[in-house]
Amino acid sequence: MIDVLSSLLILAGLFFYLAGSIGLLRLPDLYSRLHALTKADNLGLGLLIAGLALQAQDLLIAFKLLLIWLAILAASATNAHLIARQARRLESGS
Amino acid sequence: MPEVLSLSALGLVLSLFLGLLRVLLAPTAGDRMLASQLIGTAGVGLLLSLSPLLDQPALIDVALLLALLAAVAAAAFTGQQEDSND
Amino acid sequence: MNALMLLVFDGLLLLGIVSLAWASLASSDDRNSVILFMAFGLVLAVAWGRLMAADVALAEAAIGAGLSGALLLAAVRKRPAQMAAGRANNSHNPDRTGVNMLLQWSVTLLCAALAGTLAWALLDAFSSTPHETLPQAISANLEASGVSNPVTAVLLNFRAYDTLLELAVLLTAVLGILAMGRATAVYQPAGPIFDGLVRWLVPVLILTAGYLLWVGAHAPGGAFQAGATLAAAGVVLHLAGHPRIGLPAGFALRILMAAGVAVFLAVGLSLLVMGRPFLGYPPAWAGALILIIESAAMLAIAATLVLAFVGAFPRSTATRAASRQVREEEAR
Amino acid sequence: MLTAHVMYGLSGCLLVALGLRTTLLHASLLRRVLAINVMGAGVFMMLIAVAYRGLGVPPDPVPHALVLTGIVVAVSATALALALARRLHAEHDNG
Repeated sequence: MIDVLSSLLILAGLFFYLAGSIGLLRLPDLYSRLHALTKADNLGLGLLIAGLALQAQDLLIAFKLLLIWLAILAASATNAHLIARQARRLESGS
Repeated sequence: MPEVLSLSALGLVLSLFLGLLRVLLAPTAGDRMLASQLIGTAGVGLLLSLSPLLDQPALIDVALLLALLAAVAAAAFTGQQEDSND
Repeated sequence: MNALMLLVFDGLLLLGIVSLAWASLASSDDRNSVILFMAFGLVLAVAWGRLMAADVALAEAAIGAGLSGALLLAAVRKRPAQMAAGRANNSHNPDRTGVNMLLQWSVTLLCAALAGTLAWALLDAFSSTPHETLPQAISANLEASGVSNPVTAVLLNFRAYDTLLELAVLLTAVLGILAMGRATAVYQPAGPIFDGLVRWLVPVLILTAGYLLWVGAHAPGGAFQAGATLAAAGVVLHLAGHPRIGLPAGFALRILMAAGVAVFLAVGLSLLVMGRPFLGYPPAWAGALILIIESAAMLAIAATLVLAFVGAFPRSTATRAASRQVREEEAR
Repeated sequence: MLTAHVMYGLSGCLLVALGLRTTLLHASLLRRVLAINVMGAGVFMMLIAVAYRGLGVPPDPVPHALVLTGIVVAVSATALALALARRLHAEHDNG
């Protein structure tokens, strides 16, 4: 039962990863591409980590998995803020 | 379970490869940063999927370090920006 | 993973690694080049993990993808005009297009020949039947080394000499950097979003460094990975405009820099006095002695790498305030 | 036969050649520092390919220890090279 749930979560995570990557390549403007990447970061990695955490043998591994997700979220939020600010400055500058 | 993890590893290496195409063909600097962020996130996911497949629990530590250093890299970009700004 | 999936996996990963390296070296803009190089280091860390080299993957994640990247980013930020690919200093640095075609082609051919020779030697080594005496010797003596991670056993026990000299190399390099003076630019105090990041990232990095040092005795990890992680915490503090970066002042800092080499030598020499070979630990104490050396080495590596990043001894708050004032006046 | 250690080993050779070519031909100091780092990565990859024994088999720890040492020496050499480049440009500015 846990195996099935964990497999489903991992596959769903993979779907969001791939959707995010394709979105990054195909979407027309920077803001929507930023949005697409957020899907891969937050949902893709989040679901993958949830799936793996169900399989974790001990609490330390589950804790590390959670920490990884939080670190990637923070990095992604900081970068997104920076990119949006840069793009805004470029638009107002031109 | 190993089948799902193998599939996930293969899918993630594809995702990493797409990010790479993006970073090579990026129209703006912002896109290049987005793409390298995708490469980082895919790399972390890849290590996490490989860890049980290869029976190497230490790969979770590698993924943790990669995630933390992605945050450090974000700090390096931001710190630089704030300095040249003012 | 079945054989075909593995082949596709390796193929994509290697294609990614080689094209990132090529793109990083061929890019027309230095900043892009550095971003691509950071991505290259990141994918390398995954490749080391795939090749069952978790110890190396940890070091690559902390150093290759993290610290080197921050170091190089600081370099391209500092001198955008001069560092730019030959454009700004055409006068004393001939541009790549200026090198004549014949030379370019002969160098390319020469490099291809080198790659061919290396490949031939490597394939020859793979085809001959390996006679594995070294790995067997290590696993036979692992019991007496004081640790159960074979890589740590090689670095801190069987080949401890090499590691002592490596710490000396690291110290020499940073002394060279400090001797040239000139700190990297002063960073502005962090804004609210960046400050929020720093507030939790620095403690987590310090905690992770401690964990890696402790885990290194029986699993991948150890002084180098821990030291690099601790250094990353220092780099974040520096980027966020913290003046002292958590380093002690004056003489204490100099002692900290030399701590790795000093403790290593002290342990080696005391063993010599007690009638044992230099750095030949008695098996009963080996674990404890390695932990002592590794703790000192971690602190020294971290201090050294942070100083290499900053480029000079950190200045006091007063001088920083003065220099900021000077910069502001210049800006006006 | 395209086994993993042959694939990774040959890619290592390619990285060494790629790095050496840029080191010799490129004018920018920063790019040369990057190129030398790429060469180093190629050597590391060859060493780790030599240490590899297959999935689930413990690899040879000696090349791993060598590469670990190499990575730390490479980052300190990179920092020193960047400091030298910085100083060189500063001298040019003043002169």
